[in-house]
Amino acid sequence: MADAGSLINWSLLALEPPGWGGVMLAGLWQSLQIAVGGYALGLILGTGGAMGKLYGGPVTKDLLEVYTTLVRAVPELVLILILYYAGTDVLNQLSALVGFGPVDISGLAAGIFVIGVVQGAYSTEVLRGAIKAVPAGQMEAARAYGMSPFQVMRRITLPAMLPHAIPGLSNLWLIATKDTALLAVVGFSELTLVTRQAAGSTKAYLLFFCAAGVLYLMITLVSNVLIGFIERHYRRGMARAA
Amino acid sequence: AAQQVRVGFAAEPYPPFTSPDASGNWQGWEVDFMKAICAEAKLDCVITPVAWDGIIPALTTNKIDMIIGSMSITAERLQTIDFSDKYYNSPPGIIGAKDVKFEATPEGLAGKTLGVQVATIHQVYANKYFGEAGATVKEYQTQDEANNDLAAGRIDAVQADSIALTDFLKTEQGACCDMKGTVKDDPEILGLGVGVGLRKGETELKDKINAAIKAIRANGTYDTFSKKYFDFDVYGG
Amino acid sequence: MTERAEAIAVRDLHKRFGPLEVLKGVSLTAHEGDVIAIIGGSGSGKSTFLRCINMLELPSAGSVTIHGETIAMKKDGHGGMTPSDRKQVQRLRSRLGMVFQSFNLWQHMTILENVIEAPVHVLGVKKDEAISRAEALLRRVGLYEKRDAYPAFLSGGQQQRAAIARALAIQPHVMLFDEPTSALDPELVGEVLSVIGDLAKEKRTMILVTHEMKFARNVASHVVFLANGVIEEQGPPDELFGSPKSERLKKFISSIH
Amino acid sequence: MTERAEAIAVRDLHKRFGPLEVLKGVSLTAHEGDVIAIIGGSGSGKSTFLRCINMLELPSAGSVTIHGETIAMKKDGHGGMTPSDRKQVQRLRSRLGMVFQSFNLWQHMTILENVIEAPVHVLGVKKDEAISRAEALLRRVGLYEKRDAYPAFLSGGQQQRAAIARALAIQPHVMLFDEPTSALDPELVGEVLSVIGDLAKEKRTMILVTHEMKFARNVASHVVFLANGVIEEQGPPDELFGSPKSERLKKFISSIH
Amino acid sequence: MSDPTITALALTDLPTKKSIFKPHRIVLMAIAAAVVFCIVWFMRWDWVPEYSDRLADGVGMTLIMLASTSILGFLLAVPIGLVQVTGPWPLKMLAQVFCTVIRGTPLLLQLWLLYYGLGSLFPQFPEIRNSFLWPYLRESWPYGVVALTLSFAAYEGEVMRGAFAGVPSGELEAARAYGMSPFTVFRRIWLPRAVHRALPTLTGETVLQLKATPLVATITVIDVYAIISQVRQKTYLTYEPLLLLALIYLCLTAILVVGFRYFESKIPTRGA
Ligand SMILES: Nc1ncnc2c1ncn2[C@@H]1O[C@H](COP(=O)(O)OP(=O)(O)OP(=O)(O)O)[C@@H](O)[C@H]1O
Ligand SMILES: Nc1ncnc2c1ncn2[C@@H]1O[C@H](COP(=O)(O)OP(=O)(O)OP(=O)(O)O)[C@@H](O)[C@H]1O
Ligand SMILES: [Mg+2]
Ligand SMILES: [Mg+2]
Repeated sequence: MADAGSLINWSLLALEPPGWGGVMLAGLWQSLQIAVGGYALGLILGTGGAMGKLYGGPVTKDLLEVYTTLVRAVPELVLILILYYAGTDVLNQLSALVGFGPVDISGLAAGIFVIGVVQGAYSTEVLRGAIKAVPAGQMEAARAYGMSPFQVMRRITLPAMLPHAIPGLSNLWLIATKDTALLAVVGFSELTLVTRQAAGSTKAYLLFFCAAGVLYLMITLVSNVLIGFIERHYRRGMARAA
Repeated sequence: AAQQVRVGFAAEPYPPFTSPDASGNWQGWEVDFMKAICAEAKLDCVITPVAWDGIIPALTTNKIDMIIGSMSITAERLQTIDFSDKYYNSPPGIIGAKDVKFEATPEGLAGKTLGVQVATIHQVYANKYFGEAGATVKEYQTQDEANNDLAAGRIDAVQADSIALTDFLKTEQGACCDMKGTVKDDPEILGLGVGVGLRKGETELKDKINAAIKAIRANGTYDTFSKKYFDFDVYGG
Repeated sequence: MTERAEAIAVRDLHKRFGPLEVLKGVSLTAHEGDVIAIIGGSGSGKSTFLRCINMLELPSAGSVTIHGETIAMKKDGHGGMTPSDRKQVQRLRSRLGMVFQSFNLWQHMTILENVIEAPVHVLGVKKDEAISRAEALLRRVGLYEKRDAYPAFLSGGQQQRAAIARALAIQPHVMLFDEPTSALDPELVGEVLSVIGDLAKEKRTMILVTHEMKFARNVASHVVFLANGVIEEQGPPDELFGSPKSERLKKFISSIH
Repeated sequence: MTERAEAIAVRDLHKRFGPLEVLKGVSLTAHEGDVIAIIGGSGSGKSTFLRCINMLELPSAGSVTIHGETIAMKKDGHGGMTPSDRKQVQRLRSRLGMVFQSFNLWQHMTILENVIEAPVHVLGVKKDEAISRAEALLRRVGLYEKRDAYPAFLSGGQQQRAAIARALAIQPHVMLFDEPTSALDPELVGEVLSVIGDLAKEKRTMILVTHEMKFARNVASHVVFLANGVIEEQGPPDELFGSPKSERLKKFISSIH
Repeated sequence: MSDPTITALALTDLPTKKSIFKPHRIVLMAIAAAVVFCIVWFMRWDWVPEYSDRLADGVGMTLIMLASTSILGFLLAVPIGLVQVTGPWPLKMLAQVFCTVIRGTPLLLQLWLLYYGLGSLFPQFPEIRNSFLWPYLRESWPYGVVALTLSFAAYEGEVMRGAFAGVPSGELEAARAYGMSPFTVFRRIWLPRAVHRALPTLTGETVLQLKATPLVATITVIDVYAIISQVRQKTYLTYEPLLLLALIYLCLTAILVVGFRYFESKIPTRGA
């Protein structure tokens, strides 16, 4: 019953049906879209969150503290469930309240929203740490030359903190790509779920899960190469030793 | 334009009713059924895969508009959602390894491990009748995984819809096992057949669906596509 | 001496940090071409005074007039003041070239980018023009070759000279220096002081806080001795260093030498 | 002078790092009670010599005899040598108390644990006994109160004194010091030197590399001047410092003062 | 993963309680109290007593999973970190590949690969099926333990690599200088010192591990997450069980953080 030939049936991975390769690549594409979208949303939330935590009023600070504490203390899987069911529901009801009527949140948008909110808390912390690592004198000099607060932010604070933020942000990107897999638990058709469907339909569990693993690993490895380039580019102003 | 309706499917293979194929499309008896009623009721139906254990919350929180997923109409579910009239009915069955003989009764299953899918009538039934009588009930996210674990010898029996089980027994993997019988009825738990799950209060949609079911049964469409899959009357008594 | 225009006039400046009153009414006028050296013990409020001039520190009371334009202030709720017109502050700041003790060059920009940053993004000078001006300035402070280097790769003295070029680039009415050499190793102090000395020779208006008494004596037209939040004594350098009147100043001078 | 036993004898030691020959045949004998100071310019091979004695650096040629026992060496394939008996090296090392420039206290242990570590785990002394001996040693270097503190909480001078106690705890035949004070702030140097001075007074055999010429002159019985990998000159301190013969040493001494 | 990233991902410090009673905080807390009241009053919580026993069992399972996999993972992380620093190169490569693969793929996928992939392979071999291991291989928890352990080992292995490499060579040299054998140097100095250096990251890694445990519910291990799933399916409630679940994890994290802080305060770490 267990001979190697029947264990590995490579034709199952063919791109055209009856191979499942095409479906898996489609899943990969979904995963990537969510990862990119969620990461970008997270960055936006994180930038705002970091600003709020550093320069905001006391109420803003406390609310953001609650946000980052909750997200960092509760498993992603649980957050994803809560956000997927409750979060989008609340969004819907809010927009209904404001008078836009219920918005039709597509699966993709919901996935991006869920990953984005989780990533937002993480990036808040990463960016806050990075901004705090920029010496205050840098901002002070900018103010002394007549820059407006917005200019100081855009021209000095943000670019100056990047070298400090990039290692953390790179890790967050890798986490975002892997967290998309959790959406399988709510039935979202990303790579892990279509892998499970393919495996379930063909009973070639090992083959498909390994194939998916290779795809995820490729994302990671390619990302690492790109991150290396970015890091070298942005660290060029840093002293050799630092 | 036709009214757009998001139809929630359990995001997993559940042959012969719904299963994804290698080109990323869904196929099976329920897919044909859905196409038939949507055409009849002039609805623009979009298949939206959802995790089975969250399919009712997905309906109540507006992620989908109806459930076509072999969901039995039970009193318990009716507290939360609404159903159309039934569109098929089949009794729950129990399967197990060929070389182990036992009956599909509480006595027969005592001391055995029984797999069921979560959030199904089978889960409730198995816990009540077999769990109490000394069987270990193991709950799976998907039917497919329960079947898989049975074939792998990790569990001794699986309770599920007898049509789905029969289909499984026909597969290469299912060759390990045979049908041990159907379980004693309990309409309270097992319900009154399978219906389309709908949000409460959406009577307009419900009326349309009910009318469509009646129509396709009357005009022979139902029997036409059923013949492709079954050699018996799936609508049941 | 002809009557020269007033470059900066500070009137009765007070500054409180919580319970601590650091400046207790300081008035100072700098005419164009003046080089004013501010000396005083550590903690006497020299930096605070300089930072109040360009509102990096908000004064608690008093007024600051730059080139005839007084910064409009209003009371805030907590017994202090805030500028009533943010835009005005930003505009007036761009007429003051501040050089910090710790350089504060922007680390993510090359030296040239540091120098053109404020002209381009605050004053709206065109980029080519800003660059050609910046290159002239860098040549002047002897850093032309380093224009594409990042600050972290320069010595302290080079960084401070770059910071001076950056301050000069906005063509300020007044240059403000806060101990520009005290973060430098002794060998590097000379190169920075010689650049500042050149500026003084050109009759550029400058206010400088310094601990280099010999240098103050050589370049300043006027020396102010700050002690305990007030101007204890002021006058031409020879007079002040040669025949100090107050006991405090005498003690301070003897402690330095 | 009675004939004292030989504590350490190094014969014709060579050490090569790749193409660089750091030691070019150095011989040195220390009798019991000798205090030998090794001086020399930076990079002259002083540390390397000391490290060759306890085989932290493997010599390229030559022999090391500790208390009459010569470390058995065999040729390795690459023109160097390795000890032929690892156990012998470990045993002989435990007779040499090395004190490093950068202390190298074990940061995860308290001072007391640092001191008893080698006696208990190398020499097999019973723990209670090791503790009571260690406490005596700590009292002697003035650190008894700090015995339960972790090294990171001690000043550099205290850490170095703890390191000396640690080295003494194995009751070594010879103490080796490699610039024990050069990582210390000037104020802390004194306390360490006074501890070493006391050891010298007790006639403990010591070899110390040091930059503190005055100290070397006071405590050493014999001074060795290393230059360019060879012993350029050696002798009693008064002779060596008072009337240096070689040009190199003269230059070295004048550069130090 | 660097230290700051871990603190960005996992709660490692509770908000300090200094100045809780600022005016705006009182208002915020009043609002929070009102929200909590609404949640308690207007939502359905009647199911809690019925499930409390099972929830307790679930929390127990979660904690067992956390403790066993963290400890096993840490034990595995030590050799993984060590061989990456010392070699020999085949082991070094192996450890690096292991870390890259585990850290580069989702844990959920690893779990399913082990449970459904390997799990469906084993029974095809009668030797395995008849072996004494089969009763365990039939169960699901061993797969969960293995997957979580490997994951912890890979992440912590990276930390241990840094910790081993970061032990100042002078301290090792001092140990050799006093006659310690290579093994004694490792046992007495290098290993404890590296563990000591790795301790500060342990809080974060453990909280991350706690956050990973609910994944085992997807392979039928009955942890607290699985119990809450049962509640959701039984009661058809969308929000209440998830809120309670979040609260449970919040408390577990807080307990972990407090526990670790107490533990850390016993071992002073300053400087290097
Ligand atoms: N932001 C601040 N908050 C509270 N106190 C401050 C602040 N800035 C300065 N001070 C206090 O104000 C006093 C004057 O400080 P200032 O920096 O102006 O002194 P200084 O004359 O420049 O001294 P130094 O020569 O050391 O630079 C000091 O006692 C200082 O502690
Ligand atoms: N491990 C090594 N590999 C290569 N070269 C080395 C090594 N250790 C030392 N050297 C070289 O050997 C020479 C002597 O070094 P050593 O440390 O013995 O000098 P030193 O006399 O102790 O100097 P210092 O007073 O600066 O400590 C130096 O040129 C040094 O660069
Ligand atoms: Mg100052
Ligand atoms: Mg040396």
